[in-house]
Amino acid sequence: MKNSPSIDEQIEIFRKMHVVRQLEEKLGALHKEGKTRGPIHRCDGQEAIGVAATAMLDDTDYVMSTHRGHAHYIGKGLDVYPVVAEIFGRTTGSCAGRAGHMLVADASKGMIGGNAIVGASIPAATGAALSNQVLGRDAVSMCIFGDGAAQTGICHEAMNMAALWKLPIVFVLEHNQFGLTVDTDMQSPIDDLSIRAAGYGMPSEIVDGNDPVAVYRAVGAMVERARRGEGPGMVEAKTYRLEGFSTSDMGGYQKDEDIAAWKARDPLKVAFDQLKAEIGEDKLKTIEAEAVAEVEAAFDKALSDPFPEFELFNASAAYSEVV
Amino acid sequence: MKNSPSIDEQIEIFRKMHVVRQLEEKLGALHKEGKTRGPIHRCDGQEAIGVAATAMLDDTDYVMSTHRGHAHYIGKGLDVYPVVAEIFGRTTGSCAGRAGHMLVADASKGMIGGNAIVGASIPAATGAALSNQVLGRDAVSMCIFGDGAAQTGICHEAMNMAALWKLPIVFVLEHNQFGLTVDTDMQSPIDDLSIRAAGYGMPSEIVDGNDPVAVYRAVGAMVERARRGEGPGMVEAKTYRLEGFSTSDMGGYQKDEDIAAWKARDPLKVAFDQLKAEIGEDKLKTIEAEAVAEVEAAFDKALSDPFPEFELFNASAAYSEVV
Amino acid sequence: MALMRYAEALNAALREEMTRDPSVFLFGEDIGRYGGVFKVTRGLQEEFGFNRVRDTPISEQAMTAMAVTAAMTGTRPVLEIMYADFMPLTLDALVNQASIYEYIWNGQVKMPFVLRTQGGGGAGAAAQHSKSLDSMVAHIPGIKVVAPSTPADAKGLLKSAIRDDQPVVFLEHKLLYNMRGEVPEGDDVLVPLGAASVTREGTDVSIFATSRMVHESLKAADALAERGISAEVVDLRSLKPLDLNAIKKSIAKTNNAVVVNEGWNFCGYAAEISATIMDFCFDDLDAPVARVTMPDMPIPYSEPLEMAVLPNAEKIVAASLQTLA
Amino acid sequence: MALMRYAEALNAALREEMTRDPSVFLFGEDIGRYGGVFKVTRGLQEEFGFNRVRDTPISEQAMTAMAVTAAMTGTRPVLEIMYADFMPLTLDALVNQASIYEYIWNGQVKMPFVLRTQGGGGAGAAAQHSKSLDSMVAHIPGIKVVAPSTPADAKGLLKSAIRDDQPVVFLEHKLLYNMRGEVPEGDDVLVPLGAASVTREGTDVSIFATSRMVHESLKAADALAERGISAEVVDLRSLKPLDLNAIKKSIAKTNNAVVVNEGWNFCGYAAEISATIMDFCFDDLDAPVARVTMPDMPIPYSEPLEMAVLPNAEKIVAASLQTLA
Ligand SMILES: Cc1ncc(C[n+]2csc(CCOP(=O)(O)OP(=O)(O)O)c2C)c(N)n1
Ligand SMILES: Cc1ncc(C[n+]2csc(CCOP(=O)(O)OP(=O)(O)O)c2C)c(N)n1
Ligand SMILES: [Mg+2]
Ligand SMILES: [Mg+2]
Repeated sequence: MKNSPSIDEQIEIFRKMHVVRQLEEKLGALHKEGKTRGPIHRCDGQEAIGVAATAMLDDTDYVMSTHRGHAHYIGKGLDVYPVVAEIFGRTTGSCAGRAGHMLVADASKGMIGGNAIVGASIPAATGAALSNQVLGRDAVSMCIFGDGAAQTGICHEAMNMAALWKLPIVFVLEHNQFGLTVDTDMQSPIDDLSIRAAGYGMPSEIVDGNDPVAVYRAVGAMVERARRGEGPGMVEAKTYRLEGFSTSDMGGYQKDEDIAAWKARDPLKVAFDQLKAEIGEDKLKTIEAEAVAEVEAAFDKALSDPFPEFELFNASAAYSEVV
Repeated sequence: MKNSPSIDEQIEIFRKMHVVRQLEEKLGALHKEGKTRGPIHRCDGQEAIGVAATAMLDDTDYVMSTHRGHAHYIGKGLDVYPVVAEIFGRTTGSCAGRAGHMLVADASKGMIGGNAIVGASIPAATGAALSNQVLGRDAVSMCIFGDGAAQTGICHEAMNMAALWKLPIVFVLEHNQFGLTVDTDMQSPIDDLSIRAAGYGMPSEIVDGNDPVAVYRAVGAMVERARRGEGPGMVEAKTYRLEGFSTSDMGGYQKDEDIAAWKARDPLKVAFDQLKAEIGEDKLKTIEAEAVAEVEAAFDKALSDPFPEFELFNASAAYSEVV
Repeated sequence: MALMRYAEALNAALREEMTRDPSVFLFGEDIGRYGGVFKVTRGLQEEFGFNRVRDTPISEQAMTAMAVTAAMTGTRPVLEIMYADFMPLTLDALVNQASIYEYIWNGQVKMPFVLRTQGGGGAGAAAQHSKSLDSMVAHIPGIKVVAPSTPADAKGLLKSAIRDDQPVVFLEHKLLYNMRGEVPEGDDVLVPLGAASVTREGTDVSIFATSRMVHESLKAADALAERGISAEVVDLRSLKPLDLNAIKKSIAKTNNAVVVNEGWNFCGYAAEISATIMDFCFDDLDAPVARVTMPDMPIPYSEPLEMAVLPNAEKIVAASLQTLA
Repeated sequence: MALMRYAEALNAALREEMTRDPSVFLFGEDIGRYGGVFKVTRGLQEEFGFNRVRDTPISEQAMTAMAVTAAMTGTRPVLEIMYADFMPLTLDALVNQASIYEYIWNGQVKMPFVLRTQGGGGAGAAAQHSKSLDSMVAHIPGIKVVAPSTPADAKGLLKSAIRDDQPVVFLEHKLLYNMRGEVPEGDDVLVPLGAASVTREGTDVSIFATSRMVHESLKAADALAERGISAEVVDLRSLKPLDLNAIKKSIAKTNNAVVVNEGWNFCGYAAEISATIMDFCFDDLDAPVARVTMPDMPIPYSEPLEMAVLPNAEKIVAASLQTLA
């Protein structure tokens, strides 16, 4: 089927999804021990989207992420070690500890940022698509954002301009059923947010966000279209946030039956089932174990790395001479 | 037909449309003589919308307008004299000369403002609808805005909240084919902006904006619905801006054939034709002449009124004691 | 008197004012069922219903614009903006809408709304969730700005803000929500807007501080006392309108001034206090006013970096000593 | 040298820089076919095509955010925001995006974009189209802010701004577009960012002014000269980074200072200049620095009211005399 991932790609997606899940679980455990700093936004249950949606991109393609970006970072090719080191504020972090987990970037991989202003990733990705178009590059840009972000004004402005100028961009909406703690029906009067794409004359598709192959196919088709210069498209991936909003979430509002129902369709299981016939359960379990080991090693290493030393940032200086 | 204007209402709409047209023509003439101050935004050709859309409202209903608000002011029941006096910065103006033509308000009539930040009238009207709902008043709120304003982020945010909370508000989009000087197809990739209402689960209707009866019917139906507590609706009224963007517009971009085609459907003519069988041409010409005379008198009076004297506005004070 | 946390004091103020005046209503993100991310609105949706305590979508720009017109049409909205870092999204509604109408419409409308938000660093929330943009709001004419540093002031100032007929931006601090303090009881115990409070008397140097920096200043005053220096700590509380008399009085006594604010230095709130002192107290000054502020750079995430940029007692002591040198 | 209007000088700068560097592109409302409402971009869409000179929808918020990422991905966008009054709509992109990335990403990206806008009163454009919000942008770390007062500076500063690797907010003034002046010829005649210019030398009082206020200050200096007072007029030009040496040097000579800026007074740009002088020149001052600014109130429409609130030569003279009294 056109736009389907190859088996190798599927295996890599499977592997990365396990890296992400393990990252999230370790962070959860360390938070309980009081060893993390600041709010951390886990994406357990949503791994298929971030990893599969970015799987067909090159390093020259741009991705903009949100406050909940771990799957996007790993999907876009960042190693887990500098991501962990960044989350723990070490000099060895992707941004030398200056950014923190919500704002990780690795420009060499085209990952130009987590963004913790909700909605801000949408014009951000659109601006990168604009610069691709102005310079005539054939790279595309991808924006991954949440159902909460879809209600922001910049979402509308950016999608309108993207469609108006046929910018090479794909909008991937991670519909995880919640804003911060509010259910989706407290945020907008419609269920399927992608119907708004019609208001920009933009194609859209709804997919099962817990199925990495489905995500890959839908997003891949839009990426191809955008790369051919036919303009933007939107994919709405339905999923569920299995953990709290962040490590500071006091919980209590997610329904047990919902959690159970979605856990039964855990994307890790879906990915496993999609591959087991082809490559065998043992092989998959080995891949999983290797992913877990990689993350363990990253934490061990990062947690013994040094903290940065403070230096004034002169580029921000208020006076043109040194004071 | 349900929601049709009565003959008396139609006559009043006809009269007010002439007041507005005469106001615009006088302003244009005085601008040529160098006697106006600041940019003035005429609405020649668009009178049917502002006047007919507001005709079924009470003084307790709220209307928010734009930089191009003359038809809305007169439609909502402001006398032309304080409006003219405001435009010429006199003490006798609706706002004592402090506001200028873009920001006229008369709270006693429910006209709570022209607004020259494009898009800002949309959440503004929504906020008034919110306060109606919170207090349980049965008044409605109306937002009149342009095709340019429809592209702003706040438009999206406000419509989403209005629909989510079923606020008593009607959105009236005056689609006059232009933003400032750009054609509508430089602003958005779709022609009928009201298809976006579907993205909020909100009913919408497209009407001929040069036909006051059609505007009245479509808007009236939405007003009734909103008043019954069934939530917001949107009316997109198609029209054409016959004059430049403002008195500082250097023109040159509006096509002669477009202007001619729309002039042939001048809303004043349409209104005249709709009424002549019923009440006779002579009567209509008398009404027109009276409207013209009223405006002439308003200009004569306003232009000889005094300018205000400056006083510091203490409510803005930076220090809690008098300095 | 009752011992309360700062967040509880705010909650009590909201509950009392909502009970007293049916035109007061709240809206903001996650303020209902969840009670707000800092728990200030806990229990209020249960008590007053969704009509008066509304969870909103993520739409700060429109929400603020809606507060403006809701205020001018008969209600007293109290809007929660989750982080002060999001204040830029509210500024069109404040600068181009809220601040102008009472004057330009020649008194036809009043504008009684409160915008509550919280700012400040120290929690590892990084560059987009740690700022104090005080001067941006204090620059806007006709907008009042208050920043309580104690539970008692939190309650008393919020009640006054809700009753005020002008827009009030109410700046809370994320590190103060858990602070406990005595709060006077009684529905009508207000703290007036526009009045500073002398938190500690002294004779050698006046430290003018805002929000959490009041507590750093008090620590600094202790440290200065150990060196035999008597520092007066003035909690400005009302950033605008500013209590000029309190400033004049303190400087007349000490002849030296240090200003402490957690915002950036350049064009920051401390600059205004320094300039105000220049305007009104120049002849009383023995030394230039010192500013203790955030350096002009983004707020870094990593703990040692964040701690290095935050103003603190140590920096206040150093500035005071230099002023007195 | 060529005699040019301020708007023409800006147009020439844009044309030259676009010719020189294919990564420079423009976007903004009505800047293409219409050439911009102040005609600064006239003819450029014809010459460079839509790809590099784009008319936009009315979407200031997203446009600015797009400039940020376009700048970090290889282009040099020049964005036009039609009125400075709309700057609040751009502030999230400036405060929470543009200003942070170079630092927090540890130098991975540069941020070479220019945001051109125009502000100021005097044209009867009323409360929503006449403001100068200088201090709001100057408060943001890592954002440069320039405000040319002459055609030559307009051209030379805009060229420097386009070549700069940091975001530059470029503040024009609606009443200056028609001003004529000599402009040096040559594609590489730049005016450096960060340097003030002494427009008129003097010995008794230093008048530090920005944008159109430079011309009011020059008129004031003439009037003061008639009274035997020698005023030095310093055009700050670069609001940030600020040319501190120029300020120190001038005050060392005159021992008196007046600051003139068209923004509101409280937390305005003049406050920072006053505070900076406090910080660095206190011992040189004979009298407190005077601020000549807009009163803290909305800008009224009616001509006599608008004229009453604008700073002007007369008010500058009065402030200078009081300083010297
Ligand atoms: C402009 C802005 N408003 C509010 C917030 C606080 N906030 C952070 S995440 C969030 C919810 C986002 O929901 P969604 O976009 O669906 O992302 P999710 O957390 O579900 O991944 C909120 C309200 C913010 N960071 N930025
Ligand atoms: C936020 C903002 N951006 C830009 C402008 C400048 N401007 C004034 S009117 C206008 C065009 C508005 O188009 P539309 O909404 O269709 O109204 P129309 O003038 O056609 O009635 C523009 C760009 C403004 N006033 N506010
Ligand atoms: Mg979500
Ligand atoms: Mg239009």
